[in-house]
Amino acid sequence: MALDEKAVRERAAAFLAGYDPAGDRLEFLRARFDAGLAWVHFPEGLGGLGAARELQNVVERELEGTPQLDLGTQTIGLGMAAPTILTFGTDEQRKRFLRPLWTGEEIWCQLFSEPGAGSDLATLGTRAVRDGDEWVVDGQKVWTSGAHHSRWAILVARTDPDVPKHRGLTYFVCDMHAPGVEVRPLRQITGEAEFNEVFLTGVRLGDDLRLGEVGDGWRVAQTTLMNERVAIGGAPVRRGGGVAGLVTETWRSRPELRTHDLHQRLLRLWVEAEVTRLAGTRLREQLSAGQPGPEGSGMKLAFADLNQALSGLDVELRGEDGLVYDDWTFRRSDTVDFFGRGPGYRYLRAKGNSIEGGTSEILRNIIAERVLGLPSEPRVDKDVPWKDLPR
Amino acid sequence: MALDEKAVRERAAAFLAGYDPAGDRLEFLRARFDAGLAWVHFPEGLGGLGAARELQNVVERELEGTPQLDLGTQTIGLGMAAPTILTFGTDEQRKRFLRPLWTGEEIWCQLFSEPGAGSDLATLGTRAVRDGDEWVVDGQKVWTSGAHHSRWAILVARTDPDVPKHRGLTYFVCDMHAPGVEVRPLRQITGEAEFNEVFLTGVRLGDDLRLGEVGDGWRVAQTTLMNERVAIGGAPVRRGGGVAGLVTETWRSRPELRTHDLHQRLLRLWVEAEVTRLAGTRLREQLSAGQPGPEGSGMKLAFADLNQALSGLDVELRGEDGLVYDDWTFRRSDTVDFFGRGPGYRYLRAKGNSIEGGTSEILRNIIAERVLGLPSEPRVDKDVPWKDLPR
Amino acid sequence: MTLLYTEVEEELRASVRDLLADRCGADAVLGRVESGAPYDMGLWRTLSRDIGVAGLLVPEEYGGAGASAREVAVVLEELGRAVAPLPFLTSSVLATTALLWAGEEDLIRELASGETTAALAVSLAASPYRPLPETVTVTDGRTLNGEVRAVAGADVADVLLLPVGTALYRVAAEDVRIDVVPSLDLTRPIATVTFSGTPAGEAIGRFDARRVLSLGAGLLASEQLGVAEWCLSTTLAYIKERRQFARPVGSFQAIKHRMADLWLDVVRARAAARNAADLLATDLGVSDEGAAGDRELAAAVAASWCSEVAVRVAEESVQLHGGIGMTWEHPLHLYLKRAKSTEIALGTPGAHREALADLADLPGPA
Amino acid sequence: MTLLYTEVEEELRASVRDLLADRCGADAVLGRVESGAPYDMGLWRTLSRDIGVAGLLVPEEYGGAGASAREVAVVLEELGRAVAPLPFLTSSVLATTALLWAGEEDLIRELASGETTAALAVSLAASPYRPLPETVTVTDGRTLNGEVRAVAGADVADVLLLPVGTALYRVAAEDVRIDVVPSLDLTRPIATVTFSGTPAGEAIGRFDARRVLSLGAGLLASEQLGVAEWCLSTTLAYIKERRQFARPVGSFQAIKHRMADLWLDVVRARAAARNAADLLATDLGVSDEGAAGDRELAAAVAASWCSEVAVRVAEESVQLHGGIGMTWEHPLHLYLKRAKSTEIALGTPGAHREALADLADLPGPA
Repeated sequence: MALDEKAVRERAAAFLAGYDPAGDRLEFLRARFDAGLAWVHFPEGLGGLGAARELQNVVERELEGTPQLDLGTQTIGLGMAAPTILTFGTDEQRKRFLRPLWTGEEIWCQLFSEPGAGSDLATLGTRAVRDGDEWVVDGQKVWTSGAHHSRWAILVARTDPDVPKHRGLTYFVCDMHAPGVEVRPLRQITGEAEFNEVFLTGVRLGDDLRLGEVGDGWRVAQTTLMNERVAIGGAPVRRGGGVAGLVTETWRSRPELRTHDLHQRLLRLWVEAEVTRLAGTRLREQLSAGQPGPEGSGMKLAFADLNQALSGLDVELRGEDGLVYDDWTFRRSDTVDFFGRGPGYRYLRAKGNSIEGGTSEILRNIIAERVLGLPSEPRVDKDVPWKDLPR
Repeated sequence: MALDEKAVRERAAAFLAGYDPAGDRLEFLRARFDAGLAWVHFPEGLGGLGAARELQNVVERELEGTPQLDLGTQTIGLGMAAPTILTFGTDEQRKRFLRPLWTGEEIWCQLFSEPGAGSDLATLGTRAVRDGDEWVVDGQKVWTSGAHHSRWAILVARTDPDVPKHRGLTYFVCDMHAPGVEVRPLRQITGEAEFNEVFLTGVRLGDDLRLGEVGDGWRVAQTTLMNERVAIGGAPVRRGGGVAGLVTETWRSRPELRTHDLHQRLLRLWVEAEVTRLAGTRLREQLSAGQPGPEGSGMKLAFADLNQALSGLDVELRGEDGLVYDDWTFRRSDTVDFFGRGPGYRYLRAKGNSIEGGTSEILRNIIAERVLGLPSEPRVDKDVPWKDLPR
Repeated sequence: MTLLYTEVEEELRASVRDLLADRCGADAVLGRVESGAPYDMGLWRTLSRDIGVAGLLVPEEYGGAGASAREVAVVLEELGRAVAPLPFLTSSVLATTALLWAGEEDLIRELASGETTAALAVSLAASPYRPLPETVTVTDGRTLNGEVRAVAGADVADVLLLPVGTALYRVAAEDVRIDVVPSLDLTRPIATVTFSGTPAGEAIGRFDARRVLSLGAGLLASEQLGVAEWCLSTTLAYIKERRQFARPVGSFQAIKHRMADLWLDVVRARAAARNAADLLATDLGVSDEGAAGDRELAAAVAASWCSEVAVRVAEESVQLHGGIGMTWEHPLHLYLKRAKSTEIALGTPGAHREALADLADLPGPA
Repeated sequence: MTLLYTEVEEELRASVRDLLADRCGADAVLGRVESGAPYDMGLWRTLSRDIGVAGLLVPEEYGGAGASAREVAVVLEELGRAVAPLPFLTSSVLATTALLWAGEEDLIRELASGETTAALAVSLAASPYRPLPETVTVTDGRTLNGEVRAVAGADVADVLLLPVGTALYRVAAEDVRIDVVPSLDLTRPIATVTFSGTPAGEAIGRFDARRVLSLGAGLLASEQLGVAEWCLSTTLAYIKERRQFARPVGSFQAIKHRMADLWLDVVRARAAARNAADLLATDLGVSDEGAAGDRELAAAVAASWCSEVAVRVAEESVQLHGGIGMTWEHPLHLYLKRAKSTEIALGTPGAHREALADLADLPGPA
């Protein structure tokens, strides 16, 4: 029988009684993992207790004020790699990867997108060719955040070009320290480089780094991507918070900027932000009531639109100050900060919201087909071997 | 050598010297046709002088104040049937039909759309089966304005179901007095019936009523439709005219209705109306400078959007008065009046602007493909015999 | 508080929907609207007797169900979904809350049973944020003179409740003239109510226009949600079936993307309407100032968003139905007309947004 | 009057476009913007010498081309299309018209040749419809003190023209401090100009801020048109080539419909920009009141429409380019930044629309 709320709280309390949170941070986190308090819904021995997912909140409340994870750099590992390893990894792989992933001793990145395969991820061309007990990987990946300080990557590569595109893919864990892995920062329109291009040249990966069956990579990747979209736009916002909050702050503090045109547009966007926030709240209620509900796909779409509209208004309403940018210096940024910098930065960065993690166009397709049940378009690429697709 | 402006003016003056415009209206119009002053660009003997099209304006100026055509009921005849008969008709057909068409002695209507064939006109199912020197027509047409007082109709029917849809059509002149033609008014959301359904049951048409070759109906129909789209949205508007004019009149005369929300929306729509008007003016300049320019396809689209937005604002801004409708009585209306009735009527009627004469969706396809050169979508209906198409 | 529907609410919805499916189908409504009796008072009596909708807001001690704005909102969703010509909004929501807050008791009992129907003699276009126009005067001799235009539900009301200033008067329908005018909304016609020397009697209590109309607007958002949902699902069904170019119209990407956007608007409308209903559910007892601001804010947000969404979805539905959506025989136009008229009712979207200048501290230019 | 381009205008366009294609390609511009010298003054001298753009508005008697706002607008379209970092708007349009209307002659001759460059010391964000903020004062002893922020073209100007009230002063660039700030628009950076005890001399003439800025805004619409056209055609080319799902991205209907709508916006932007240029072309001599209203109206319409269109097209272009449009190496971001900054320049779209309350007799609420 799974543990209930009381039992979980007791475990957390017992753990805290045995370990001093003021001691070594890493030791504390390792011990917390070993006590099954990393992800309570994971199995015992893998950071969990086999409890219900929502009981994680109980643990978080009990362990408030103790050393925490670095969510900025661990996002990919925690949000995407971990659930995939749990679902498709062998026992050895789970044992090997999950603990240092969770403690942050090993950082993960994602090698999915390619210059020629964005929305149409399944058409990717990075090749993995079997050579005895190893795979030799050649290709180019792009939009990889954190690649330069990652120990591991989740990687999808083509292992069979002779079958239709969805069927010839295999999913690997890529050793980012392996010879042939080259990481180059990719500068964005904001001036900084949040992402990287990753060139893979004759990279040798042992077959024990394969996740799932050969040819089953698309299905494995779906697990990763589903977890990504739940993560984006899922966080609760208070009324008048988020980007809307930043704009209204300026609005309230600078009455000389106000015009009726700006006022009406602000009111309209404020209403949209508020109803979007309420829809997010309702979605979370549905999730915790065990009604998964299709609204999730829409929230990312809504937030992207809203952030873009609000950040655009923000630049415009500042007038003279909107003509200024804070800093164009080229530098690597290790985490994204949608709020920390100036209005010009926020405006430009928000443009990425409708591209990264599934473009708004792809999300509309998904809503139309999977939520509304509208028929798919005629497909020209479904039954053609990948190597014969028009390029 | 074609007649120049001076020569055309002299012809018009000479005609006017010989006929008293105060006499019998019909006699006057017949004589005007016979003098080649109906359409100067038509051939001699068919209402024209073989002159340049734009010289028609010279004639209209000279003959101002004389009996005029009834454009309300003659629209289809003048705008669509006449150019098609001129282009594809035999000499006999031209002689037979053009004169009474122009004078208005015979009214024309259009039998194209069907309940199952709207945007996809080429999929129409009304059958015409050859029987000796005659064709027997069975089917149902819809959205036919003026059918109940029409003498003739232009009709597209399927003569060969075994070839792909665009290839099995033939174009006819349909005798609206023939047995088997039944006209039923079609009531619209405005309460009135501007259009009709036309049921064709065993209607026999002589082969001499065929326009163009058997199987060539699609090409013939294109001529008709091209002329239709030039007609819609082509008329010049003065600044602040059209639907925008009606709204601003209310706005100016009723200051108690004004709010900042309405004001900002009105300003925005007024700007859109003005730039759309200017684009129309520019288009007409291009046309008369002999640069046909692709902008024409866009004007209908723009006017439909604008009329809908403006008429919607009009209802809303009137508040209490916007809750009222002028008259729901079911009646047949012989012509359309986009301006004459109340705001509720205009709001509802404007909804048709983006459907009739090519939906806004079809117009966007046309702009994307023919103007912008974007590739067409994968087609599933191009090479399939009509009878095998999925329904 | 929850933005979800409770089990009780879902049961109530199912009962109302079943009855409306039986008795208030599209053809029935379309047939009624041009008859002399657009309102279906037979159905109204059944709904009141069997399901008790007329007394939902009325405390049990006065013979009502003692339910809250949350349940009312669910009923309004269903009535919107059916564009049902029934006096629920006018009698059981607006008139009933006015009476409850005025401290009236006897008439409330009658309304709760559905046997008697009342209407607030206020223009349907009245905004919570502007003083009511004073078009009727009370003379010393306690008679009423003047007229109120655009009153919804007046033609089926037995009793009219007339606010004059902050006082509420009760007038029998037979003592006034009621002229129905041709209304854009065929399923909720409006009328001009004329008082000429009409006996007024004592005021029956106080009337707080802002509070009543704001609550009405916040709940009307749920009706607009119902309208939008019917349009969305009807259009979805149509474009899955309708073929052009040998494909379902709903397989064309431009159409799919528009439907996805509309769906997202409706998802947010549902959250906004539920939020307003939930907060308004606390407004049955004594009003307290702090919470009143939250309620008004929630009502304003829901009213402005849901009205615009209902109109947008109805308009897009007409377009995506093509020609058939322009015909009288297809019920879609009833929804378009309802959505568009209701956009004006109890404050336009713009009026509700402008109220946020105060309610959400977003001040306009000086 | 015509809204079409004349043959002379098309020839001028071709010369400018050819030269820019040679000397001002995307890589060249991208390389410059982070150098110490974003403006390409070498190219500017060539354009002035070979094509005479610096003196377009200057009458022939002062060594100019004696052309009109119509030709200026064509040049601005091309400069917009290339996001060319050149002081045409600031020196040859704004400063030159200010001098012409002030009745100055000597400096005009120098500007006409392109040898000398001037800038109006006014914030680029200044609106024609509001009084200029008075941040610089003239003391009795004829010295200037204060600063003007967000001045475009100041860093490459030899001469600054400073309005104080209705008087225009001429100041040598070496007598002021000019601090370039990091600007959202990389191709038209702005600077703070500081006057501290700067000698002012006599005012050189009168300055009519509304007239100068309204003309500037009306012509800037043509630059925004050029920006929008480049974005539209570049995106079209990209989506015809770029394949996803084994089809060109531009064959997906949702994308096609968006492109059709953008195209229609640009078609109308062209008509509006041409109309403004044509009417402003009559404003080189003495201003007459009646026509001034028409000119201001045309400028306001063009400015508000074209700026919004430029921003919308640039934003949609980034989206439709997908990831590549988010990279620094693709020149698209230069256009997005130009469009967005120019939206603020010489009156926001909203400021121009609000001016129509008077210009088009569309009064706001009391």
